[in-house]
Amino acid sequence: MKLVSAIIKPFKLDEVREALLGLGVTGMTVTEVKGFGRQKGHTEIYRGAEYAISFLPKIKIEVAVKSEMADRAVEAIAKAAKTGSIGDGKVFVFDIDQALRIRTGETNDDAI
Amino acid sequence: MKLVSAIIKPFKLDEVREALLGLGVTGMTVTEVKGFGRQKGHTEIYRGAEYAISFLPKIKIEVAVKSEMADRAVEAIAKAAKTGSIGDGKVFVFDIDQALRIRTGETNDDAI
Amino acid sequence: MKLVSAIIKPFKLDEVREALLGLGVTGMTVTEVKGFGRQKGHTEIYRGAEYAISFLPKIKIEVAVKSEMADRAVEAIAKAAKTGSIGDGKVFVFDIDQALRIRTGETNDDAI
Amino acid sequence: MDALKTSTDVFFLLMGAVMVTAMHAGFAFLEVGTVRRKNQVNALIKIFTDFCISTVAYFFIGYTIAYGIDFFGPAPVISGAAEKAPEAFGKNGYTLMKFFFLLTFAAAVPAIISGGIAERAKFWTQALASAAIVAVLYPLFEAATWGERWGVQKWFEGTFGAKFTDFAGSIVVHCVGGWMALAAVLLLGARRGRYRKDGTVVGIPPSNIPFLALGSWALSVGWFGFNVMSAQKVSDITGLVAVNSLMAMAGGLLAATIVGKKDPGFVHNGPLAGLVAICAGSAVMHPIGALATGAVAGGLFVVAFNLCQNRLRIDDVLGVWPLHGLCGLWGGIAAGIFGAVALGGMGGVSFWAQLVGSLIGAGYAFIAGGLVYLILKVTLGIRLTDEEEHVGADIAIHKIGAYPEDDLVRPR
Amino acid sequence: MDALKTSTDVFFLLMGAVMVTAMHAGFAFLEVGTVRRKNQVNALIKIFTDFCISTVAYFFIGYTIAYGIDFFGPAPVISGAAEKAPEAFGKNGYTLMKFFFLLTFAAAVPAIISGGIAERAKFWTQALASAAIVAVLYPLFEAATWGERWGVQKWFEGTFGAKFTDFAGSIVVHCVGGWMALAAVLLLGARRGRYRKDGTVVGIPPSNIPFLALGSWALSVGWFGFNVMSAQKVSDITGLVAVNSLMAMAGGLLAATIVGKKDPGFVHNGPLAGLVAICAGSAVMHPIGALATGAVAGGLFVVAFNLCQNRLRIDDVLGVWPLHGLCGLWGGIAAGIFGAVALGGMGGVSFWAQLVGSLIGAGYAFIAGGLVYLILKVTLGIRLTDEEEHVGADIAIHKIGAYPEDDLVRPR
Amino acid sequence: MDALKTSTDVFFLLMGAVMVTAMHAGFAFLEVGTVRRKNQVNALIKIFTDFCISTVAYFFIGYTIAYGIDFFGPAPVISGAAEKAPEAFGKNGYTLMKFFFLLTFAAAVPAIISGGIAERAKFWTQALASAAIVAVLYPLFEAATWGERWGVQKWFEGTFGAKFTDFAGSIVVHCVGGWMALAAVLLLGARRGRYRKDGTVVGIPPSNIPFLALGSWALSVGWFGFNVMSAQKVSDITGLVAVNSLMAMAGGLLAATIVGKKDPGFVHNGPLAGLVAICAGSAVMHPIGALATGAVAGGLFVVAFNLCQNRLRIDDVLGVWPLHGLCGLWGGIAAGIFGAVALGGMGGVSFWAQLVGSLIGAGYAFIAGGLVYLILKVTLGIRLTDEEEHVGADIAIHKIGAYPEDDLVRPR
Ligand SMILES: Nc1ncnc2c1ncn2[C@@H]1O[C@H](COP(=O)(O)OP(=O)(O)O)[C@@H](O)[C@H]1O
Ligand SMILES: Nc1ncnc2c1ncn2[C@@H]1O[C@H](COP(=O)(O)OP(=O)(O)O)[C@@H](O)[C@H]1O
Ligand SMILES: Nc1ncnc2c1ncn2[C@@H]1O[C@H](COP(=O)(O)OP(=O)(O)O)[C@@H](O)[C@H]1O
Repeated sequence: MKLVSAIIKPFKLDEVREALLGLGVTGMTVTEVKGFGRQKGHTEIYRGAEYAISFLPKIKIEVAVKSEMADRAVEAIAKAAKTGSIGDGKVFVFDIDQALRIRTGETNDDAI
Repeated sequence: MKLVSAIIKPFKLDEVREALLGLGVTGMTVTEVKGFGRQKGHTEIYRGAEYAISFLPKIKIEVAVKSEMADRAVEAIAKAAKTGSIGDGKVFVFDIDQALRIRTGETNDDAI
Repeated sequence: MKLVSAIIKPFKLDEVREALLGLGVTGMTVTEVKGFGRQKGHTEIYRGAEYAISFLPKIKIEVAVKSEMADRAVEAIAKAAKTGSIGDGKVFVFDIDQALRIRTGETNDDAI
Repeated sequence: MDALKTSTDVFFLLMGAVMVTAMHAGFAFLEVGTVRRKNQVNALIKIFTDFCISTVAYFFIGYTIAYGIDFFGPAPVISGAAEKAPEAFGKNGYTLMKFFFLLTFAAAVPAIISGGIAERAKFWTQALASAAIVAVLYPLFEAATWGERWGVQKWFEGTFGAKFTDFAGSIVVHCVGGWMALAAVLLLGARRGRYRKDGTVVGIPPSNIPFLALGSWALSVGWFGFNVMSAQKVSDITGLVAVNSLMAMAGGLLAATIVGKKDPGFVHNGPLAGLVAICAGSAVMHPIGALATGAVAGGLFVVAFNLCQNRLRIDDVLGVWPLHGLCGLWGGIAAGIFGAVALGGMGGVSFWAQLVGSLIGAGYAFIAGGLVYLILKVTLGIRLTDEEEHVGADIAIHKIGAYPEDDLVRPR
Repeated sequence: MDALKTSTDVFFLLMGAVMVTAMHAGFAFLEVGTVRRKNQVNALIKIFTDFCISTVAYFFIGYTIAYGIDFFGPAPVISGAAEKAPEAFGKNGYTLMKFFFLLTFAAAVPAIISGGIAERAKFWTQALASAAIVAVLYPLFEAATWGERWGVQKWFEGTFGAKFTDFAGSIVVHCVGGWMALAAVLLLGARRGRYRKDGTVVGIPPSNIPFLALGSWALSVGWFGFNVMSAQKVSDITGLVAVNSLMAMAGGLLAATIVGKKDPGFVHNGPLAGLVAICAGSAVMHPIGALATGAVAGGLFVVAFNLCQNRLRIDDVLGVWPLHGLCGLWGGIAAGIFGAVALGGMGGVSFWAQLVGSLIGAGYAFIAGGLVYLILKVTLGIRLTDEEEHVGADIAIHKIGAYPEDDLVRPR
Repeated sequence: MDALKTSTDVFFLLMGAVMVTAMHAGFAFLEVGTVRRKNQVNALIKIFTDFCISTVAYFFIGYTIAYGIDFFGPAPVISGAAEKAPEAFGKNGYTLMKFFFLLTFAAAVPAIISGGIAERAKFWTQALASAAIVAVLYPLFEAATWGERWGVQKWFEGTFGAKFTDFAGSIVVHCVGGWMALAAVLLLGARRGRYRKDGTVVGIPPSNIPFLALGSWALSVGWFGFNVMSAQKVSDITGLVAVNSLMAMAGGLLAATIVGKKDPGFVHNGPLAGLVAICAGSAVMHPIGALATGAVAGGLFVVAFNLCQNRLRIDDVLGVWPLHGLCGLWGGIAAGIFGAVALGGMGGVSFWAQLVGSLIGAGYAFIAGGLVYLILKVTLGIRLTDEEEHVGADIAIHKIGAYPEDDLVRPR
């Protein structure tokens, strides 16, 4: 199994979710994160003092898939999350050693 | 070393923590995440407009353990986090390449 | 490629970021997490009832780097994040299977 | 001259009514800040709705019970504008204005109860209880004391040499509200997870101290209308009532701050404790007596709250029984102590009259409140289901949380 | 005696002015709570700035149009302190005080509009529109009705047997504000992403129900100054106005709670709907008529808001057209119904005068507001760019968000 | 007639006292919104506690210093109810009421200082400083000016041909508070991390703009009680004071909005700047002079705040020295300019008397405040430890944060 982990722009979340559901994926886990990269933050000003907001809000989507599905998942995410402008984000894929569904005790491929 | 990463129901956090402490684990890291899966969200209504809350609040617990301990950790988590109803969550195990304790510089098994 | 994942004290974030930038790293992703470990939490009291705050606020920094850079990244983080007192945190390194930059479609080493 | 007097009286009472109405916003925010996030919307709606239900109940029934007058005649008559309008209505709609002023007191009773039963009471049954209390149970006691009906005050005068004095309602409003709340809280039971099996308390943290503080400020500021305007006619106004209220407020806060170790929950209830206690005797005490009365109330609140929460295991969310029930009781009695000429007071009060009257008030309220909530409990049910309580009153009852944008982006 | 009367009048109007000024804080928080987090700062600044711009506009131009008097003479003259000050200024600065009181009404018009055009209007063009409305367009209608200028009221009296009655501004203030807002909202267009291509609505969640509730309370409490002090002289005060306002508020809340299924957005707009509707007839109705007027308004608001949002696809963020435009219209007409002697009212009103006057008010406002916003649209532009709307008015206009510390730590 | 007059006076002062008490809630929320989340609870408790400590200090000592009268006699005497009560107490507890009214002014001084020393001052030493200031240091200056004691005003009259005019306290309250705060802030030192080694400022972001705005609104609305009721008798009321306050508020906001580029911190302090400046001359200026006075103050605040923060490196958290100290000073002087008959004013003021009196006020306050805080610094210490400052005053002093539920679930 693989864990596909994508950092995307927050407003793309719904589209990416739809794309994954379209592949038959049934679950995913989402985290609010802050990203630092080529896309630059902005400056806020309050009473004459400046605040550099260097980290930008991003969303991390993690989805565990069977190994053979990983490529398709990466592709689907990349397609749905793409705007073409800086800051679109990254997709990383990791190996999963073991998986377990807590409710049923099913393991590995059956668990996801 | 292995990283055991579990997605659980938030109100189970204390029990899972106790279970891990019972195994001799001394540290863990917890993240608030949102989960999408078989367990369905709900709909809120405000002044005649509907809002679908499709992502549900979940907690991700990550705990780094020596390889030989991974199975017991998975088991302990699964037992403590189980309610038997949909949405109980998953446990994933990953390989850790290297580990380091920042304070002391200890590495790998000594670091966790 | 490797994913270097560090749990650090929140007020060290800026220094760690500078250290990583100094190595030529161009991006990273940051998550607010809660840590449990040797460093103990504190107790709050409200109207005669106590609340144990056992989890402490921590920051998780994730940075994907080329494999040959991993050691230097770990070292740089450890140096910048160290205060020498309990709770400084950990650095873990994971293998990345694949990487993709969404905007351009570049993959693996080119993607990070 | 008389015209100016009457119209100034109406103006005077209006300002009182407005200030006490603003106190209801204070009740709402005190509760919003104290409950958990998942029950904030319900706290807000409950207080405002119960105020409006009280308005209707007191207009059609309650005021008539308390003062023997009704408002079913045509507008020119009840407002005193018609030439031959009965004197009882006054000119310039004085009696209507008085109705409004006194309604804001009556409606405080459900608002007090609301704070005790928070986070687990059903919405419409609570609304029904409010209606019953403001239409009938509260006015009965009001009639006997302020309304001077049925010879009760005559009996006090005959027996103790002085009427039962409750200038602005330590007993009539606060003590009655607090003891009714106690009955409701006991019948309702503690919130899920409030006590462990071994009986020790589990802290349920408040959501928002600034909102709680906002509520405390709104209540404290409005209270000057509650007390001073209880003179009901501008000619009877006295700076003494204002300063006594001020001193009791200060005493309450300072004592609660010290005894309560600067805990924000205690600090912000301290002035309220002092103000609850000073209502009864604010027109008869010396300011230093008022300071003492307030200080005792502030300390009493802290001690009684802890006792109630940790020992008696009564899950009174905001602590309305210690605050209104016990500090109110103390206030009724304190009027008989510090009102005495020997202690620099104005005199004309009897310690025994105060003690007996205060205890009757507490007892009556506990029984009357108990009856209402018991009947509702066995008929319609007064408590949310476990599932509803778990998801919170906001989603369960109102289908939306307090911060919908936030919930959509980051559900908790 | 006369001196005391005048000074009490000034005191009376002062309290009215203060209460209605506090209502503007209510407008601000009602909007803060309803908009998204990224537009909260702008909501706050817009309301306060427009209030101050209105002050200047009404002082230099507006009041003179409405009442034919200006304040350019020296202070001793305009305050009536000088021996030979013209009577029109009154003693004790009475007319200045009246200016302040009526300004707080005038400034309500931009505050009403603000709620409709929220989250996408440009800052300075809106400020300009406020100035134009308060300096000229609102005072023109005010002159014709309250100012009794140009024989308009004479015409009503001649034609219908009674003047057009609008005691506290259901039409002059609320209906006018609401219909101007409708014009502005239509010219501005819906917020980005508000409607799908198929025309169905996308819910845009409010950010903060407690702030919304705070706004509702501030408005409701202050409203008693709006209505009761509209007597303008303490000798004309009547408890009837106060109690009618109270009953309409209660009716509005209860109806909105039931029809709106306890939705906090409806519940907290309900009392406002009732109060908007009672302004016109608060001095002529019976309290039970007021209860009915308020209840109809509360229900009307819920139904009209849904219609407006889901069917007509008008993106009126706070629902100010249903609230002020429609409930105001209903209030103008209701004064002609429940004011009748047959329904227990004080009489002296004509249904037809009310109907015609109310419709004229709505029509005038729609056209006048349309003109202002049309001219601004084609000249300076009234809408933020898409990019600005996306990042939010706070960052775009004010360079900072509502919770800067939070944003630094956890940008959203 | 006389009876009605006195009782109306008491009513009048009561409303003033209530409004200024509400301003203290404004001080609290202005500070809550400006400080970081970890210091919000302390801001709330500090303001409320200091108000109550001030009450006690002013009752037992301060008022007697300022006006030479004490309240240790029995209640019937000090309230004027007894037949032979000395005239000085007035009827209907008038003098008690006046005490309350003036207390709310006195207590503003610690509230002002509180905003400057926020986020790092110790709790009980600050409480002690408040007591000393309100019991002694403030009343001394008050005695010399408003109390007309010790021939100081006679000297002004003899020297400059007019008394030193400070109708509602630009100097007596605000300037004194602001310059005492400056001394305290200097002795306390900047917050940890406020300035880099090279002296450049590090922005410390405010936590909550809506709370800050709420504070600004509460202060602005209550200020009409501060100014208008400073007449102290209803017969001396004038709409001129009300409208001048309004115009200065508008001028202050508009100037601060423009000079401050719509920054919410500047916008919401603008009306306060205008109102601080108008206190002194509100009874003598023409409204257009008041507009100008307010506008200068609004601009002055923005410029001085930036200077103070970026150049002088004074870490005055809320900017109370620019706001109260400098705008107050300007207000004292402005009364001597715009009060002149030549500029449409009422006359009777001397520019030189105003200049000298204002400077004396600033100088006295800086020295007196400096002494108090210096003594406390070398004895008990006035500053939290670094560790306490780091975890925040809430946890360090009150053992709980502002959002306990949130902290439990998601500690920051
Ligand atoms: N080396 C990296 N390791 C981890 N996350 C990264 C890395 N580089 C970029 N990111 C994440 O991807 C996001 C987008 O990257 P950025 O460089 O701004 O644009 P792009 O993906 O278009 O090149 C960043 O905000 C950050 O969250
Ligand atoms: N394929 C997946 N990848 C990552 N996280 C998942 C995946 N499937 C489920 N999850 C996480 O597990 C949670 C529970 O899953 P769900 O399908 O609702 O119930 P269950 O675990 O009982 O089958 C989800 O809310 C989500 O956070
Ligand atoms: N076994 C572990 N697995 C995952 N995270 C851990 C583990 N042990 C510690 N941590 C994280 O590291 C943080 C610091 O650990 P702690 O034991 O407090 O101090 P130190 O790192 O100095 O030994 C913890 O708060 C937690 O977030």
